[in-house]
Order: sequence, then structure tokens, then C-alpha cells
Amino acid sequence: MKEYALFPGCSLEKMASSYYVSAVETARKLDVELKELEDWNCCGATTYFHVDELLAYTLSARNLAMAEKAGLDLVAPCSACYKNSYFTNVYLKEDPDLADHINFALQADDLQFSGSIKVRHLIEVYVDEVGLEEVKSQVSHPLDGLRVAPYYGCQMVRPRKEGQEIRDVEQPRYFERLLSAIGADPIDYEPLKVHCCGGSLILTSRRAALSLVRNLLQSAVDRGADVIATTCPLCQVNLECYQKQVNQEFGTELSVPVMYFTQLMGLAMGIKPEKLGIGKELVSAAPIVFSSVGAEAS
Amino acid sequence: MSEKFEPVIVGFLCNWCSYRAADLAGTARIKYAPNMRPIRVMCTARIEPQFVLKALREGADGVLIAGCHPGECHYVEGNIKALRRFTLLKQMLRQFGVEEERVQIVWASASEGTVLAAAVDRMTEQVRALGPLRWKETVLSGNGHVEAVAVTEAEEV
Amino acid sequence: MSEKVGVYVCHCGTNIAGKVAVEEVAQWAGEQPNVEIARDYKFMCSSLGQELIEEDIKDKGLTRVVVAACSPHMHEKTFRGACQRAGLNPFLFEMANIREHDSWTTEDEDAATQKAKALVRGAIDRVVHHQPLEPLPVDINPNTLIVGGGIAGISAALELANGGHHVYMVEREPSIGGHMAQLDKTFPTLDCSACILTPRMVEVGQHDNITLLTWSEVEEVEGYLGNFTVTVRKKARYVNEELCTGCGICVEKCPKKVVDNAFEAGLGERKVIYTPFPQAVPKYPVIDTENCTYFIRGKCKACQIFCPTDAIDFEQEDEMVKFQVGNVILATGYELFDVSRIPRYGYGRLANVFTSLEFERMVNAAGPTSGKIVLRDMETQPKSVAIVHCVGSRDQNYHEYCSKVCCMYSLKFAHLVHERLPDAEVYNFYIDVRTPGKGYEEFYHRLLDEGTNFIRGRVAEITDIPRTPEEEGKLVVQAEDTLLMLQRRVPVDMVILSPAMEAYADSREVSQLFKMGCDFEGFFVERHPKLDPVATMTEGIFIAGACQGPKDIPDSVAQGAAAASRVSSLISQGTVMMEPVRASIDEEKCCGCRLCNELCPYNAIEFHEDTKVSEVITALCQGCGACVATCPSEAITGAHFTNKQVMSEIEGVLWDVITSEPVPA
Amino acid sequence: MSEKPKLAMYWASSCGGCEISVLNIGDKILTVDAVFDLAFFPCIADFKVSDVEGYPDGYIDVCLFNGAIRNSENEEMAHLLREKSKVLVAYGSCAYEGCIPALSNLTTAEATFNAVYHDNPSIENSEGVRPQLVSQVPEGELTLPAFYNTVKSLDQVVPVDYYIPGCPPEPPQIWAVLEAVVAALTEGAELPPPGSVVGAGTVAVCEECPLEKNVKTIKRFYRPYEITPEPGICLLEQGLICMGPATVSGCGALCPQVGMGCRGCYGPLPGVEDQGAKMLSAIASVVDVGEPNEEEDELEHKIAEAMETLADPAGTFYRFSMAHSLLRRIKANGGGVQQASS
Repeated sequence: MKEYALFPGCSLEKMASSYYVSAVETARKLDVELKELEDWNCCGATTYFHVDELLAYTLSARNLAMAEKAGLDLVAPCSACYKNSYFTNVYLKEDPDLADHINFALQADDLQFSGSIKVRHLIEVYVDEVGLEEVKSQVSHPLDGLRVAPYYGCQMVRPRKEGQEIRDVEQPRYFERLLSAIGADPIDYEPLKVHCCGGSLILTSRRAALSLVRNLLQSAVDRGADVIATTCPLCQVNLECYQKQVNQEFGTELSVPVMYFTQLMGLAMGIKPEKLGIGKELVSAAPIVFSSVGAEAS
Repeated sequence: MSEKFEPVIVGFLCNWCSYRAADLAGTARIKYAPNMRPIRVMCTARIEPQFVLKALREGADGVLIAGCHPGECHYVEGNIKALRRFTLLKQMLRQFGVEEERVQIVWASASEGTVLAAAVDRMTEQVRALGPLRWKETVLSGNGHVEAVAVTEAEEV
Repeated sequence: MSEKVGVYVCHCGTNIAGKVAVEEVAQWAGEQPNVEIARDYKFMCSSLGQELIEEDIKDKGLTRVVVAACSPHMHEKTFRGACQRAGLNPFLFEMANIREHDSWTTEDEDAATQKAKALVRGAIDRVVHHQPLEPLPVDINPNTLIVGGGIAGISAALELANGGHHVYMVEREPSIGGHMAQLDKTFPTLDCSACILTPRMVEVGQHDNITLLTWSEVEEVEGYLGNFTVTVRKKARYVNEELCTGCGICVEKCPKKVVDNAFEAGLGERKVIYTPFPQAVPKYPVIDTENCTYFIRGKCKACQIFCPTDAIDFEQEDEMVKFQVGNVILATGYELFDVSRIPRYGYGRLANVFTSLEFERMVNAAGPTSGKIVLRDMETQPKSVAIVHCVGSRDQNYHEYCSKVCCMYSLKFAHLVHERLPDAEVYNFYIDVRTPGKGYEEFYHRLLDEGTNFIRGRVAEITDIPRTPEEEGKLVVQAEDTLLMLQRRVPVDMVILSPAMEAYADSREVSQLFKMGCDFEGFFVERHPKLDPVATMTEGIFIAGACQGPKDIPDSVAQGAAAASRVSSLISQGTVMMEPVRASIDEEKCCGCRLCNELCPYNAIEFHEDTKVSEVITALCQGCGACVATCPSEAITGAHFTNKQVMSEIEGVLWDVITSEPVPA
Repeated sequence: MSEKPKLAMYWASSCGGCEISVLNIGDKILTVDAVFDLAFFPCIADFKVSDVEGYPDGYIDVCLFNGAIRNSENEEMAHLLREKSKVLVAYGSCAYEGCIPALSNLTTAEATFNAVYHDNPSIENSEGVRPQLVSQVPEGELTLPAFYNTVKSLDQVVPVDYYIPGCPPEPPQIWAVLEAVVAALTEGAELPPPGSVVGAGTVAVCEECPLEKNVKTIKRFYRPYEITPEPGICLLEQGLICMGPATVSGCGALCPQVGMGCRGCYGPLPGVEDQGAKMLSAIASVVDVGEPNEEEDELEHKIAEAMETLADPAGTFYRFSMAHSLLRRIKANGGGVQQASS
């Protein structure tokens, strides 16, 4: 039984609740225990680091320190949380002065950052630490012939991490391998699979963001994808919830199901769709559910 | 010795890279700590552990060995041999209670005057923080026998 | 017996005197043990300064000399000369570097003076133990090895050969000519590359003083300046060079074609028995055994059957050729950056993204498209072409350096497109246009007049995913135009990437084979970046052309010639004197433990089974001292760096902290 | 009324092996007896210090002094015997260069006492009784010699005429020396110049070692119990530490011949300042680990790993020569103990 400190982050609480439940369900199947951090706080999100770096780092460092106290590696299913936690962890190790500074503040909470733990994205845990063999062994209803567009998004792979090649950033392959492991058929989604989903631009510079979403949806469709798989709540929202707006804006008629990779894994593992939060989506995932034998179970 | 302690560091510089790096630092007028006193050797592979021990015994507070980067040695891999000796020597010096920072090895190519200067500055500060070594005075001085310790209760009984 | 040391402290104008209290140091030096006389002087290196030393040696009978001045790399030779003129062995001299290592780097004047004293005392204590040494005369073998038959190697070879010296040229490809042979036009003059190159190739091929070894690689190099023994592997061509007339019938008759990834950069095909290109030198073809039907299935032999002179020899084997040379010139050239390392530029994924070399072959009249500019389908002519500068260069992710020639050949490409496709739009995406060179800037202006679109912005991405109808079916080049301050998406039919020149992947092995330096990027390191650009730190090994750094043709030619003249000056000296800084083994003390044997990078240590002692072959020894430091019974002595000398110098530099033996003895 | 030359042998801080080694010269001991009168030889005959104090200066012709200087008593005896002897010989490795006793220079007197009188599990000493320089007892005052922090060789407390290395010296060597002395005393033959090492060769042990020697490239070190050495092959090549190349010959290479690496008891070769450092340099140089083209920290890591297979370098390389080594002893952190000296 592998144990991790789970940092759900704000979105998994509500907006991405289906990601939450499917994460927990799949983890259980794979004999991974995700212990939610008690009293976790905001990761700083995409904006805070530009407003006040010191405070943002402190915020993120607090979560890390709590995980260290628990002696567990930190797992973040949300790519933004992952990126912030990961790089806070790295930068504070590189900058002892900053770390001291922050530790001074953390004392108030009788916490201390020492950089003793790793920060992983949920998908990394499944691919690298659980291992694809283990995943395969849990697959009871392989998603045969389901054409999936593996969408990494930007924050999971960027910026380049210590020891990585540019290829690891621009042409990662692990998502594809995971999808193959559950019997699905990953389409060639390069290079868009690591392009931006528009992120929070959807609020500030709507048209720019929509055109990015459009590219992603359009080429997924052009390349014959049945569904787009995501690893991040924000990507999920932008790709799924804005399809109507995209169609209005660009006169397209796009309608592509978008699902969390954990939901697809869940189906392949024969977990009941409702347990995976399936049924709440705006673009119905029904076709996928039916195509997957898992549906019969329900 | 009332004023600020100025460490004395003996530096062994290889003729092809680090000695030239030091020359370059000079030509470029890079200012760095005057505490390192360079001794030229053709290659770091010529440096014997005896030299390092000699320097420490004769009063140096630290020893710096500087050579070409691995793969750039003028004699192909003299620096690797130096690194091997240095590594074992360091393990032994640990047993002798000599702090890590007092004996260091750095790689500085002929074009890395700044690297060498920075290394000297860094090491000078580290050694300054450790305080004087002055082997003969602090370690070997006197015949060092144990004075009678305070009479224990046992004998009062 | 005590020595009489003379110490001379140089002011070097104010360079030293500005920081170091030279008079004080000199006066203090006078009081040090063994010092007979100590003086300070404005400029020791001046003829007056040197005479000062010479007179003292004569009048005061000095037996040792110390000069405290600049770096020995600057003036050691000068002062050794002075000693010699006065009849003192030059190795009884030692230099204290109180300029580069002290006055120029120290803020505080007292500290500088203190350091100067330490360095001077170190030199005094050391020099007392110096021994007179005689330089080693080395005869220079007049033959020269040139590795690499590109334009740099060719120029070097011809210089030497025409000067009457014999040259062995080793080229790993089947023909000499290098990259230049693949090019169409050369910037900025636009004269035909082949037309100016091939005559020189032929000259090399026919020259009496040149032994040409193509399809060959250097396996082993032993020895030292003046006397290298080189072993070359002459790979089997399966064609007997004595019998072959180069008629080409075999090539004609060979039934099998394969894609030519080497010379035609994958755009064209070649036969399985082939010469890389029509003007190849030598003219003998090579059989590509990977693809040859005979080698795969044991059948065919078409070439053999049709060869009029029975030159085809399937039994031929690699041959080892051994020869002696006095000097080596490395002109191993460069390879192009692998553009597929930048995924976002889509090379390999997007058909109509080309590399510069592919384009060179395409526009070459003798190339696969006989000079027609077409898309991957080999017929459609592009209506718009984007040329991307700095691919893999000026980029911290790949190579930080500027690759120097890319701007110019990118401009050349633009011109060629205009010339061949007058209606086509050409876009050059650049960071800066760098045109240093005779006639280069003028060429740039000419291109501006020809109507090339120049967009200042590093290309972010090349994609086939359209956002607008006009982008449909096009390649879209996205870049931030840093002049207009806006994002540009330029739809084009064809993209040409201008990759960086980089060192060959195996350049580090090569540098180790020849025992010379190679920098972080894999380029060979010159002895001095300004004053000695073609020599290396290893005596007798020279470098020329792009193996030392990105270079264009004129620079490579100049370097080739420069290297050649360095070599010929050594040859005409006949013998050169080498530093006697060498190791030697006292056979009385050697116990034959053989710890030192494997250690020598130059295999200069020989073990005599009969007497059970090791011996240093002085001529091979380069004086690194690795064996000296290793010998646990101190049977090995390193001349001019003996333990006594170094130990005394250590005590010397520590004069102010050293204390006498605390334990009563 | 004997006019025979006087011989003395004294035992300072040592194991007693040296005495045995003298007797080990077999029937030649009779010759010794024939030639010499014993003036002082606590090990085999009952003499008192007062006897020696009674002698006029230089009364003893030859004094074989073995054992290191560990405490004030050793030092006093060294001074006394120096006074009373014409020729003072540092006999055996302890007197010559510190030997095993001097290995305690790798710790402090304080720590040694703690180990011996306190920490050692077999010790029952709840009151923490420790030896005192002076202790009052009803009968009066008892004194003990002062226990030094640093063990010294004989020549670090008094001038020495000759050195006979070895732990213990080998009979043929001992006899050779005695013979020379006898010859000098009886026929007035030439003695070697004072200060010289006698009873040893001039080349390293390997010279005498019959094992086959090839070029040496070691991947890691082994301790004797870890591998069974290939017979007939140089032990160093097999990764076993053998101090042979750094040790002066004279012993006949006894240890390597039975598969146990040379421990270095005969001491350094002429002109070598620090036997241990020399051997360290030699052995580290031939550890064939790490390539120039490797990443720098990868390289450092690999080499460190290989070197760590050599347990206790200080104890290995200075097993016999600690007192004569350049550093001579450790720097105890804070240096409190050696400061306690006066």
C-alpha cells in the first residue's frame, strides 16, 4: 500500500468534484492511499505569484511543510497546484535564505520546510510509481478501440524540470502509454497536446482563449478522437464548458466529450460510472460509457 | 592575533588551466581574496597528498587544489588521478579531524578566471569561519599529557 | 653548501608598484636565507633590467636567480635567456608571479605586499634546490598527417605539398571535398561552389607529395612532436584501387538504389555501389555492404560481372596502414544541428519543413531536383518560403553560441528563391542579421532591395493547424515581431530551417585519440584564442577549420594555410628544443611494483621483465608528474618539480605562519 | 672484573615482542652473552632503575631501547638511558616511529581513559574511578606517570644514534647489527654514520617479494576476510592493501608470501617523509574508476564510492608510522584535551 498526502486544491472541492471522486476510486483500485492534507490552503494559483512572490511561496510552502510533517510525498491532481508546489519545493531548496525567511513565518504554525519530500502529479504517481503493469492488471473492461486525445496541457510539463530534455516538455509520451495500458487508442495529438487551453485568459481575453480552445477541439476532431482526456480541472473547464461559445464565435459545430483521465481509467477498471462522477458533464460522455463494457456493470 | 583572522591558504594550480585562469583573473583585474598563495605544478596529477599534509602541518589553514575540468586535462586525465587521490585523502583527513572545507578541489579552465576567483573568495570565507588551524601550535604543541582530574568521591570515601 | 641567490623585484611601472611596496619587498628579500643581493627595478623585462641580472651573475657570482614580476607564461623565457647569456643554467631561475596573481587582483596594499613576500620567499626556497637542466633536442619528421579532407584540410595539404613536404590525408568519407562539395553557391559572391572546389580536390588527388587515404579513419596515434606513429584503418571498398579506372560502369549496372542520406541529405537516391558525387576524388567507388544484395543474399555480383578490369573484390578486408609523421593537422569539420531536437518546428512531422542542407542539394543544378525548388512531393513549386535563422544556435536550450554562417547562407537562400521563383514571397525570421565580412553587409542590402521580407523575431512554432481560412493547407510560422511588437502568423508553403554548425558527436573521442583539449561544446581548443589560434596545447597537433568553431569558407581556408605554415616552420627548423621537465626512474630504488606502469597517458613507462624495474622513455614523457606523485618509494623524480623543490616552496610561502618544531627532539 | 662492553635493553610502551625477538636469534645469543655484559635488561634480569642511575654517564656501550613514549615514565627512562649510553638504538617500530601504540594518536588521552575506565562494556566502575597522577592513601602519597595525549617516537624526546625497524625486527637483521657493533667494539671496525637506519634494506619490500607483479588497475578494495587471494599474484592487484611498495625491505617479505598484505612495519624508504601519504597516493592513483567524459558529480560520486571500500585509511596507512607522520595526531574538535597540557 503506497501512501501519499493528497492536496486537492480548491477546484476539486466543487467544480472538479468528478475528478476528485474518480481519483479516489482509481487510487483505491491501485492500492494507493491518498490522505488528504488537513487544513491545506490555496496553492497560490496562477495569479498570486505575480502579485506577491514571497507570500505566494509561503502559502505553497505551508502545504509542503504539512506533508513533510506527515512524512509523505505530496500529490496534486490539479496541474496548477502541482506546478506551484513542485517549483516552490525546488526554489526553496535552491535558496536557503528565502527558505529561512519563510520558515520563520511557518514557526507560528509550528511547521518547517526542509525540502525532504517529493511533489508528484497524480498521473505521474500512476505511471511512474504504481507502474503501468499494475494498472494493466486492474483493467477488467479495456476501452478497446476508443480513440482518445491525450491532452497534457501546459502546467504539468512546463517549465522544464531539472534533468529534463526539451523533448520531455514538448513531446512527452507517458499519457499515451497510460491510455494504451487501459486498452484505449491514443491519437497523435502533437504538438497541441502540450499547448495552452487558454487558462484564465478565458476571463480576461476571451477571444484569444476561445481560439486556443477551438484549435484544440478542432484538431482533436480532425484526428478522429472520440474523447479528449485531461489532467487538470482548468483544462477540463475550458475544453468542455466553452464549446458552445467557440461554436458561436467561429461558426463551428464542435461537440467533443472531454473527460478526466481518472474517469477513463475508472471505466476500464470496471468502476460504476456514477462512482466516477460521470453524468455531470455538459457534453455527454454517454457514448464513451456505452462503448466501454463498464457500462453493462451499471 | 587580536584583529580579524586572515586565513592562509596554499593553492596548487595546474600549469595549463588553473594557473592560466589565475593569470586571466589578473589580466581582467578581478579582485579576490589575497589569502591563497599559489604554487605552480604542471598537472594536478603531480600533487602528492604529502604536499597537502606538509602545507597543513607547516601552518596553512587550508589547501586549494585547482585543475582543468574533467575531460579537458592537458595530460588527458591527470585531473582524474588527482581527484582519486584527493577523494581518499579527504576520507583520511576526516579521521584526523580536519574539516572538509579546509582542503578543497576545484576545476577552473584557462578561460575561467572568474570561477577561480570566486572559488578562492568562497573558500577564504569558509576557512575564516572555521578559524585558524596552525597545526603545530594548536594540535602538536606541548607534550600534551592529561592533568590529574579533580579528586573523585571514590577517594574521599 | 649554500647558494648565492639574486632576487629582482619588478615595479612593472605602476602595475605592481601601485599595490605592492616593491622597495620594502626587495629590502626584506635581501634578509632572507641564501640571498646574496636583492634589488627592485622599474621594468625587469627591459634590456636594462635583464643586464642588471647578467652583471650580478658575473660580478657577484650568483648561483640562483629569482625574478618577482609577471606570470612566467609572460616572461619566464626572457629571464631564462638573461641567465643563459651570463653563463648560468637557465633552469637555475625561478619566477614569482606578483602581478597577475597579486597586485592586479588585490585591493588592500598591505595584503598585496604580504602576499608578494610569501611568493618571493617561496621562489627563493625553491630555487635553492633547482638543478641545472639541458633542453631536449627533438628531430622533426618532415611528413604531416592531415585528418579531414574538407576545404580546410585541402588548403593545408596543398600548402605543405607545394612546399615540398609529404602529406598523408585521411578522410572518413569515400571522397574528399567535405560539406563544401554539397553546396551550390557560396556567399556573398555567389560563385559556384563545385567550380572553385573541384580543381583543388583534383590537385590533391594527383599531387606527388600527397598520400590520400579516403574511406579511412585514424585508429591510433603514438608518440610526440616530431615523431608520431599513426595507424589508419583503410576500410574495405571492395574495389581494387590498382585495377579500377573509375569508368563507372559498375555503378551504372548496379540494380539497386537506396536513399542517399549522406551527400544528397536524403533527397536523392544513389546506387549501392557508388561514388558520392560525379567529381569525387578519388574516383573509386565504394560498396555499401548494408544494402548490397550480394552481401545480404550472396547473389547478384552485377558490378563484378560488368567490371571491365575485374576491379571488384568482394573478399577485400579492412587494411591497417602505419606511418610516421612529425606533425598533425586536424581539420575534421562540423556537422549540422539535428533540427528534430526542436519538436515545435515540426521537422519530420511536417513534410514541407526542410533543413538548409536539403535546400542546398535542391537548388544545386547537379542535385536530385536538378536545381528546381519544389515541395516534398517533388513537383509543386512553393509560392511562399519562410527561412528560419538561429535554429539550435543562440539558444540556451541547445547551443548558446552564434553559429556565424547561418545569417549569410539564409540570405543566400532568399536570393536563390527570388532567382528561381520570381513570384514567390520570401520571409526571413531572424534575431539579428549578422554580416561581418567582406562584402557581406552589401549582400544583405542587395537582398533588402530584392524584396525579401525580414521579420525580427525568433520563431515560436511552425504548425499546420489553421486558425483562419487563409491558413488552410499551409504551414503557419508563428513569431513575435519584435519591431512591430505584435504576434505574426505567416502562412507559407515551404519552411527552411538554418541549423547551427556543431562539433561532431565523436569529437571528444577524437581529441582524446590525439591527446589534446576539446571544449564543453566539443570544439577543439586552440592554444591561445587570439595569438595562437591554430596550435593546440599539445605540441605538434594543430587545428584548422570548423572543428575549432563555426566558420565560413574563407576563414577555414585561411586557417588551413595558417596551420600549414606553422607546421612547415617546424619542419624547416629540423630539430626543436623541448622543455626538460621530464620524469626519470632510479633503477637502484625501483622495486618493480609496477604501480606506475598503467598510469602514463603517453605509455612512456616501460617495464623490463629481465631486470624487474620500470623505465621512463624520456622522449615520450610529457612531464605531467602523475608517476612521480604515485611512486611510493620515491624512485621516480620529476625534473624541475622534485619533492624537495615543491616542499621547500610550500615552507617558503608559509614563512610568516610557520613555527619551529614544538616537540623537543 | 669484566672488561666486556655493556649491553642494555629497555622496554617502554610496547608489547614485549622486541625482547622475544632478541632471544629469537637462536644460539647466537650465546655469542651476545660472550661478548657483552648486561647492564640493564628488566625483561630477563633483575635490575633496578637506581642501578642505572648509579652508572657514570656513557657507562652502557649499547642500549637497545624498544617501545614508544606513551607516558612521563617512558620519557624519563629515555633521558636516563640516553645519558648513560654511548650508543642509543631505537629498537623496533615503536621506538623508531610509534607503531601500534601511536595509533592512539587517532584519538585523545581523555577518550582512551573513557574507553578503558568507563565505556568498555566489561567495566564495572560506577564511581568513575580514574588513575590519578597523585592520590593520597592512609599509607601516604601514591604517584603515577602522566599519561600523554600524544604518543611519540624515541627520537622525538632524545637524540638517537641508530634505528632498527620492524615489528619486531627480524633475527638476521638483529644479528647483522649486533655483529657490526661487536666488530666495532672488538676490532674497532667502522660504525655506520649516526642517525642511520640499520638492519634494513634500501629498496621496497616488493623487491624481496616473490609474488608475480603485473600492471595495476583496481576497481575497489577488499579487506582480507572478504576474498581469498589468487595465489602467486601480487595482492595489490587483487584489491588487497599491501604496503610493500611503500615499505623498506629487510623482512624478507614474509607477510605477502602467506597471503597477508604487508602492514608496513619496516617503515618508509630512505628519503620518504610520510610513508602513509605516499602509499595513499600510490593506491588511489591506480583505482581505475571514473572516465574524463563523465558528468562531474557523477564522476566524483563513483570515485568516492570506490574509495569508501577502504575502511580506516588512517589506521591502514599509518599503522606503524603515525608518530613519524606529518600530521602525527588528530585534531580533536575544540582541541580541549591537548590544551589541557602544560
